[in-house]
Amino acid sequence: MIDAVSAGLIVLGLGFYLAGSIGLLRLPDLYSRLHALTKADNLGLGLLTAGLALHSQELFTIAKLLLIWLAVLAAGAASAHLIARHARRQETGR
Amino acid sequence: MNTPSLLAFDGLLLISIVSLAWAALATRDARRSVILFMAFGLVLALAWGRLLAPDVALAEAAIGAGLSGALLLAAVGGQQGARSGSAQNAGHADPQPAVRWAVTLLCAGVAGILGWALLESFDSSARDTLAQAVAANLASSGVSNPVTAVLLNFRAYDTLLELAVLLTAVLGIFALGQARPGYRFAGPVFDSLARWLVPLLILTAGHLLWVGAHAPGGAFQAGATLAAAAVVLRLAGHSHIGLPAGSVLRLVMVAGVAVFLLVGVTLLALGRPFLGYPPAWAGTLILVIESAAMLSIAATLVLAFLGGRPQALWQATGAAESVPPAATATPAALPEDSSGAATHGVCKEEQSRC
Amino acid sequence: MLTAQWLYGLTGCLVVALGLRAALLQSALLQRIVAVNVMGSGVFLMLIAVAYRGPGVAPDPVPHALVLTGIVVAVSATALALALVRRLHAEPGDG
Amino acid sequence: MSELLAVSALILMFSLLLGLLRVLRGPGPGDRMLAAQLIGTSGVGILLLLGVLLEQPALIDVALILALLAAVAAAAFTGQAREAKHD
Repeated sequence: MIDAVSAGLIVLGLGFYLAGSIGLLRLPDLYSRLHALTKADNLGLGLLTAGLALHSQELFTIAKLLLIWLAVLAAGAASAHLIARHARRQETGR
Repeated sequence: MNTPSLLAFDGLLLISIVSLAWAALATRDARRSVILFMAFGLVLALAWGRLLAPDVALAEAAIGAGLSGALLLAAVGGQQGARSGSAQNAGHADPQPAVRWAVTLLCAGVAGILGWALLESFDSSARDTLAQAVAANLASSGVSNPVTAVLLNFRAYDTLLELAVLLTAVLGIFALGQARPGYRFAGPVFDSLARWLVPLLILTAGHLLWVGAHAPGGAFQAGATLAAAAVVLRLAGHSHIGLPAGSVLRLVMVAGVAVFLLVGVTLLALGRPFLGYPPAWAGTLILVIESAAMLSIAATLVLAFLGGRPQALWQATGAAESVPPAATATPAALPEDSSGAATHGVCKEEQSRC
Repeated sequence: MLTAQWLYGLTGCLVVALGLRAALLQSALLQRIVAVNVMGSGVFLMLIAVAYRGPGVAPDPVPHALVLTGIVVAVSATALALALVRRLHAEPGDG
Repeated sequence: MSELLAVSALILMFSLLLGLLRVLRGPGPGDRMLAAQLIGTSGVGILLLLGVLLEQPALIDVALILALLAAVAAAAFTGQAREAKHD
């Protein structure tokens, strides 16, 4: 039962990863590509870590998995912000 | 386990390694080359994980993602700032097609010889002797992680000399001038991220140092992670990045080599071979040496990232000679406290830039 | 027998050759530094491939230790080289 | 289960390769940086899967370090660009 749930979560996560990558390739400009990365990718990793955490016996490992997800989430948001601001500044020539 | 999907995984991984290496080297745009090189490092970390080398993967992750990328990107920024650099490079003509072909042939030859030697070594019967020697003596090394045993016990000479090499590189960098001017405040978003990243990185470094005895980790990985924490602070625009000032910094820089030598010479005086730890003490001695080495590695990597003599080293020593002791106490006391000193540093930096 | 070790090892050789070629042909100093780093990574890949003994078998720790120290030395050498480049470009009267 | 993990790692590697295409294509440095970010996230996922698949729990630590340092590249990139402009 747990195996099936975990497998389902992992597969769902992979779907978001792929959606993110395809979005990154297909979307027309930088700003819309930011969307693809920050939404789908982080959800993908979240589902993946949830799926793997179900398998783990150790609490420490589960905590690390959660921390990894949170760190990537925060880093994704921060770098999307930095890249977007950088791009806008370049455009407006500030 | 050797499933077709794992083989296909290997194939895709190797394609990305080669294409990133090729693309990073083919471009004339320095910044593009550096971004591609950073991605190359990340993909390599996956390869180390795949080939069951987690110790190496840890070091590659901390150094590739934290240090060398920031280092190279800063160098690109400096080069684009000083336009003279690119003008000077443009002065060199491209090599002639004949030369290019000759060099390409030469490199193909080198690759061929290397490949032949590699395939020979896979078949060689001597290939396992070292691994067996390590496995046979692991019990008496004081640690159960074989990589740590090799680094800190069986081949401790190498590691001692490597720490000396790191020190020499930093002294060379010091000789070339002052540190790069600091980064500007990266904005509230990255700053608040840095505020919780830095403590986590320091914790991770401590964790890696401790588990190094029985699991992947150790002084190098911990030192690189600690150095990455300082890089994060620096990128957020803080002028105090955890480096102590003046003579304390000098002490931290040499701590690794000094403790290593001290242990070696003490053992020599007690009638044992140089760095030949008594098995009962080996675990403790390794932990002591590794702790000192971690601090030295972190300090030297941060100083290398700064790219010159830091202001702290200068001001504190200069002040010690000319200013009364009361004034010198402040700069030495400040940097250890990361949160309070850091905010102070931001304000100072902002003011001086405005 | 073990496909993975020679796949990765031969890729290492190829990466060394790519790095060497760029180090010899590139005129920009920064790209040369990147090229030398790529070359070093190729050597690391070869060493780790030599250490590999297949899935589920403990690999040879000695090349791992060598590569570990190599990575740290490479980054400090890179920093020294970059500092030299910076100094070179900062020299007055150079344009 | 291990077959699922191996196939998942393969799919993530494929997703990483797609990101790589964007790194190579650009067109701007911002696009490359963004794609490098995606490669990082895929890499974290791959390391977690390999850690279970190859029974190397330490790969979680590698993923943790990569995750903690994921924003460094973007900060260094935008930081140096502004520094260059300032000069």
